Amino acid sequence: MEVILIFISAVLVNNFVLSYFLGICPFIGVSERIESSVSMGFAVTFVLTLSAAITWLINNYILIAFNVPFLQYVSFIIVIAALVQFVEMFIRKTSKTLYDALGIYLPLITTNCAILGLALFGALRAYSFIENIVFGIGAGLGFTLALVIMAGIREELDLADVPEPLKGAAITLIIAGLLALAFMGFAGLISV
Amino acid sequence: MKLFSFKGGVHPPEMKELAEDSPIRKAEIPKNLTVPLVQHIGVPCKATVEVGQQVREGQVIGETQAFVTAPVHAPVSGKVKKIENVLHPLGIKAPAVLLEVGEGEEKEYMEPLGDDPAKLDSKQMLERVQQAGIVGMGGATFPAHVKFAPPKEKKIDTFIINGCECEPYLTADYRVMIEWGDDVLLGAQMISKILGVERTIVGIEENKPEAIENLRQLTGNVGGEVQVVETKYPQGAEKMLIKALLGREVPSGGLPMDVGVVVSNVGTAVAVCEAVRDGKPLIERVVTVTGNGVGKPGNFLARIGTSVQSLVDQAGGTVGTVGKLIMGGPMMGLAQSSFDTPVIKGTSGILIMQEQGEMHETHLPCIKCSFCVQACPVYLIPSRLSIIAEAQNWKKAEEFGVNDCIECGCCNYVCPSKRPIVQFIKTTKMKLRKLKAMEK
Amino acid sequence: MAAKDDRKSVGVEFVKGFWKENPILVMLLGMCPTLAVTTSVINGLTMGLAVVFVLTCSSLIVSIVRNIIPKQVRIPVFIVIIATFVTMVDLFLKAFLLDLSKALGPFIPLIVVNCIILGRAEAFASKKGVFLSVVDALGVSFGFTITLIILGGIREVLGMRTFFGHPVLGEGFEPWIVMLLPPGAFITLGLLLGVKNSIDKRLKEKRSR
Amino acid sequence: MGIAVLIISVASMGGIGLILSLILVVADKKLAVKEDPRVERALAALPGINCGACGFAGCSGFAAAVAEGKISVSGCRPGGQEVAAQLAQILGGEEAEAETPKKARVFCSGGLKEAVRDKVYVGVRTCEAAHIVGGDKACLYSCIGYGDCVDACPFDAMYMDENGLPVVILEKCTGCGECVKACPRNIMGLTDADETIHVYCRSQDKGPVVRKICSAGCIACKLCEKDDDTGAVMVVDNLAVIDYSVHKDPLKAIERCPTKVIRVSEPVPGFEKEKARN
Amino acid sequence: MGEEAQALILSTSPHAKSTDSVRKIMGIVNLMLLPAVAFSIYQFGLYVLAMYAVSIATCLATEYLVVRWRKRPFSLNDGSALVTALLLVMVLPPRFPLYGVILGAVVAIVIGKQIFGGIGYNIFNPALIGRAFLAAAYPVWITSWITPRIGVDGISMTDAVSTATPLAQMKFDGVVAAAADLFLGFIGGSIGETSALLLLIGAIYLIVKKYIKWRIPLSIFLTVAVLGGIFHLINPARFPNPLFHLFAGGLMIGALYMATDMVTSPITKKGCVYFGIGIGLLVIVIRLFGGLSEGAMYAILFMNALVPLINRATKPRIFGTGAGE
Amino acid sequence: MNRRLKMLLIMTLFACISGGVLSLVYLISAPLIEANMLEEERRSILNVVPGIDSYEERIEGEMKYFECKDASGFVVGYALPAKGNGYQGVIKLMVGLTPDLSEITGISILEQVETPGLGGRISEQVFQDQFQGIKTEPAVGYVKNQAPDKDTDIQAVTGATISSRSVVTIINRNIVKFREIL
Repeated sequence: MEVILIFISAVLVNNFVLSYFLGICPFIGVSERIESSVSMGFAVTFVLTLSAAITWLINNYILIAFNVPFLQYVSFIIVIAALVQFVEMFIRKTSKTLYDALGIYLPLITTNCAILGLALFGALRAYSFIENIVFGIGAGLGFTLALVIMAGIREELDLADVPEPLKGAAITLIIAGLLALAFMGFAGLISV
Repeated sequence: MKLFSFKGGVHPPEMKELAEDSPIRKAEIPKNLTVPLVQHIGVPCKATVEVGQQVREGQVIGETQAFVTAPVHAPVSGKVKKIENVLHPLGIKAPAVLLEVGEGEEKEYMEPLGDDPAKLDSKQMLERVQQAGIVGMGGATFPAHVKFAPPKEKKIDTFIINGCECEPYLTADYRVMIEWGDDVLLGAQMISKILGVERTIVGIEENKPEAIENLRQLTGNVGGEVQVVETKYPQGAEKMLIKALLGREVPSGGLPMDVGVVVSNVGTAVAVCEAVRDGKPLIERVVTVTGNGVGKPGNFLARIGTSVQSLVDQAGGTVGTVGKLIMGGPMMGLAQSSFDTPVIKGTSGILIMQEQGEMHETHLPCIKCSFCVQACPVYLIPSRLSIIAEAQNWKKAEEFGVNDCIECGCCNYVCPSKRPIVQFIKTTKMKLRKLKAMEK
Repeated sequence: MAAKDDRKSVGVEFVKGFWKENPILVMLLGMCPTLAVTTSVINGLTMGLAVVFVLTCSSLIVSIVRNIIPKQVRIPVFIVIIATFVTMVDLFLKAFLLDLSKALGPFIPLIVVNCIILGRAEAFASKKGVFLSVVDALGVSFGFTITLIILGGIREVLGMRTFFGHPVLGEGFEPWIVMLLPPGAFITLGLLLGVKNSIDKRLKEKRSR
Repeated sequence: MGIAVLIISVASMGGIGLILSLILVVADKKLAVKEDPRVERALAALPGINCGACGFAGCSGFAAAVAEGKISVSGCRPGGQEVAAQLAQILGGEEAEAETPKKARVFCSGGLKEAVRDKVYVGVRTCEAAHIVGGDKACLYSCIGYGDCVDACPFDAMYMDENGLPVVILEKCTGCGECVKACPRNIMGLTDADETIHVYCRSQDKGPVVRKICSAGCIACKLCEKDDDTGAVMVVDNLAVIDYSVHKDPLKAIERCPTKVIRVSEPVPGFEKEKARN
Repeated sequence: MGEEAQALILSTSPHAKSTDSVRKIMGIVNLMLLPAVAFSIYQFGLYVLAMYAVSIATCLATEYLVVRWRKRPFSLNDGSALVTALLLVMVLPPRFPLYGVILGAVVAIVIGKQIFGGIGYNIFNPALIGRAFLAAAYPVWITSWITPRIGVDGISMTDAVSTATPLAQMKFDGVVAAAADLFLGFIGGSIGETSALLLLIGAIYLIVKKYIKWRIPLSIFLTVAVLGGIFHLINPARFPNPLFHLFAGGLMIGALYMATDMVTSPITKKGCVYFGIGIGLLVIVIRLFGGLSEGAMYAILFMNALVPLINRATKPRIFGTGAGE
Repeated sequence: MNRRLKMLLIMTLFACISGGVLSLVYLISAPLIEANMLEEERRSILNVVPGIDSYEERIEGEMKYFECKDASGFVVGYALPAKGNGYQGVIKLMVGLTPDLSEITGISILEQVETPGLGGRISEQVFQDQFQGIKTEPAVGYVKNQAPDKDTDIQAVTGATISSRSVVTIINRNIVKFREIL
């Protein structure tokens, strides 16, 4: 039950993008086309899940075990950075199709706040290993959902008569605000 | 009786009552005729006569060597006054032969081949169709002999005579079916013979009971079937008619022959009949002159090259302030800028509309009501297409199937924002063609 | 020639971060903290100052060590440097300003992945001299801070009727709570961007005349 | 305690760093993929922070796009102008300078004042769309006047004057030819800067027809043909045409032109100097 | 010869146009809202009339200003701003402060509509954006209800007895109102949402005129009824019956007038069905498991955001392509 | 090979330096942070159980609580840290109880992420003060929009029923658990 709540919360109620403001840069950058946003979303989900697992291990078996919590940020980020770089190289070498669909989005992810944010939130909330992974998947899917919806809207707006100064990032942010309004309907889903 | 139909389409007011009861009348021949040398899709003709030359009715005055072409004949006997560029109904400047009608009644028709389809040779008939300069008379003006000689790998099993006349106002085909039913069916049989098909269907819209009745009776004698289709625009569009009658879908970018069908207009059938039976080339056709802008709407048998002005004068002249002069029907016809434009082989009607405020209305943004999506007979998303075209995103328009549009105008008709969707689409198609040409 | 340019451009490098290369409004970087912490001016200010510290220090270090780092590990090493300073800021806040530290929550550590810092480190500090890098870092981070203050100001005034905790709008004004929530953050920043763009456009038009 | 913490943290960080760099080193060796050297150099010049602000998937995506010319070198926001300059250098934009600059010109003189409008056009206000039905001017060879060329100009080098005709600002015109492509009636044309005399009409209508519908059209009177003895000016299809291979500026031809459609063109700014230098 | 003929009008085909226009459609929608509007004034008093007036004035003024500022053709007479103004008030509680109405109206027009480029381009229903913004800005006011027909004559804020909506009662107190009362509208709730009957009458006319896509409300109602029914069967004590779901709260007005907003609903038939099912599903989820008592508004907003994706997914097969035969 | 070795060295070196520097900073700041935390805990305990002199942390199974004593060492109450789901996320609070657990001596909301201005108002003193003297038998309850007439009831924050209900539920649930332990 707890796991389901964590999942729903991460996808809908406390959507990473729309209520925690995590991963805004790629959210604005890669939401122009639906195809690329789907790929980006899955790449992020993949990395989020992976790093949820690894940072949990580091947190519990190094930081807490040796009582050096202050190394959290440094160790998390270096692991994430190296990990992403490695996965990208690996995919690139092994599968061209996978790389084209997913791999090329990987470099974008290192500096995606969502990844580090997830690691930090997970550590802060003291989730169990399974919970942390579910949290990672949920957050990733929530990110994907927001990204794909935004891409759909932006493709639509491509052809609209949006006021000149608002074109681009400005209107994207405002739509994100309206999406956040719409997502507010899910508030309370976790307090059953 | 099952009513055949297709998905989509619209029901504009029919307005056929204006001219449907007026029998076909031979139009007076004006003193001067302007015979354009471009009267079909394909390579234009070259004049075979010179200025000052005397010509006889039926004599070839324009011809080329290309396959997809149809010769042009002198509609009357007289003298060639000029050969120059004139305003063509398509809104372009095109070469034409200007004739001054002479005294003589001499004709230069071809040898009649006979009137019994069973005894006729199909090769000979096909040749005759070509010599007679017959084109699709529903408006498409595609050379008929090309249509009747599909490549060998395309097996044709059905020939359809298109008697729908789904365009509002127009009654030319209707009158032809009532008055010249024999000729229509004879022509149909000849074409069937040329094509070597077993099945010949005449498709007529439900709102023409008299025509249905007449042809049903006549088919009793000569064979062939008459089928009733729902009264709905654009029932007369080839693809829609085939879908309605046979349930077959002409593939995107393909032709009816790709699904084993050939469709011809009733007018074409009559022309074929006359060419084979009487040796008469295509030099006249039935034209409906109608609309609230003319005094006495009616149906006229007019020589090719007769000016619109002359026909309008015979139909009681104009009434009120004329807003639009349209060649063809209101849904797909072309607006003309001058009463001097001549009748050509594809002119099925002349529609004159009094000026109305709506004619000057400008369009609003699309409100996505989806009326057009429901109306589109080829299942496009016209609303989106028009927005894409307005934003001049040509590539995307191609993705959305702009080239599949048949320009029937249903979307435009229903649009509450009064968006000129068809114009957007036509522009896009033109632009795409231009871009393609440039790439090469 | 390079030296001359350098001296002349110190002022330019410093000022450009405020408008022409404002990290938020022009470069669209560092959006996450911008949106998350600007529920009040004080939060925005703290965040801004934290970024000033981290960016300046890491630019300094990066510009010093830039020549000895191999290309392949550039990013990991830079991130480590940045993360180190961020941890310092975090510990400092926890030790002296616990309430603020709580309010900013995980967004202080998230400075690590703030694209502004890595961006400046990479684009500027790793290529220019020490002094210019620091100037550039200061300019950009103060531009960032000021934008945060403006955004925080708008949201605090409309959402809580206060500015820096002091009531500024009368009792008659019912605060719009939505301004403190995510939708308010997105919409305000979006409109702010629009305002910036239209001012730019007008300036450009004026200049061309 | 202090020392212990120090040692533990140095050790754990060192350990993590070592392991990760080992992985990366191995990966670098085993998983290296060859790339277009230009992409690689472009990538090296980029900030490498993969922020995604450019809309591409990371810096490598951007680098590839730049190398292919899909996006401008200034597309990197964090990099700013410095990076843009570097990229430009890497891509080596040694564009071959044309010997004589090309400039766009408007070959129609029938504006609102000169051309007769004998019909009312209703519909989309673009030339391309109006061209389908013919626009509202009587002359079918005339400028339609809705400014497709102005919209197409990427350099803001055109505007519509109050007479409804487009005007090229020669200083700004780069001779890219976008306006020529945009015009459905071939009114726009590219000319060499050293061609100083042009026929500003495209009508192939006969003289009497032109006379009726436009006061500034070529009526094919052939006076120019007679006056210019170099043979550079000829009337073809009812329209005067200049053959620049024969003569670049047949001045005499313009003297008696009754409708002034053959004119000395505005000089191309900055061109005279270059000509003198040669 | 051609000289004396006056100038003919040139345009592309078709030359015949249907009589529908944006203005006519919006006008009829406005007209069909009137019965419910009148009933709401009768029920909640003159204060509500003041709210309508303020909302209409603000919407029209805002639209006018924005359109003028953007130098776009005048769009007030298309009537869409009026629809927004009416709908906005209809989904607010009966004693919502007037300055709140003004704020909501401005947000609806500016952020809900004009920011996207005006009529036809907006992604979300403007009235709902206004309402959602107000719900987030004034969460207390938006959940303060009064009993109808009490203090009818009054226009002050204090004379009315506060009460909870049937949905809130269901959610927090487990009280389920009678379906007949709900249907006729003798219950508390937002201004225009109370009488399902009057809303249905107007909507049926619009469906007959084909001005609203009937598949949307139908699929919403079916989904809500089926899902509501299933939950009711599972646990009748905790979950109310499907009739209650249908007639309570903003479902009627939402499904009939807001989800069917042409601009923000899918353009394909199949898309409309998916859209409706999505809304129905979310309404039930939010009502039964969410923190809010009413989810119709958020459900519609959320599905609005999905419309571009739905349209894309249900893009019709072009004639003569794919598995046609 | 040389280049790769350099990669290895540099990265390890920087990681080590970072670890070293941070541990130094930590060593300096740790006592301050520790003190900060304790002070905060102390404040919240004093806040919910008034008039105490000292307290002691006890851990019983999964439950942690503080036994509060007056100057004479007599147990005058318990402070119970509790947490649970609110409307938006987790609410953490401290409940003060009389020794027989029949009455609440006070509560203090430590952390919450409820809607600012709405559910967030549970952090306001007015709301928290209501809990003083509330009886826990049979259970704490809440009423809406009116003054409570039972001695077990508090008044919910207007418009934020769920947040208020969550607080009450968290308190009830933890008191029940706590009873079993004692």
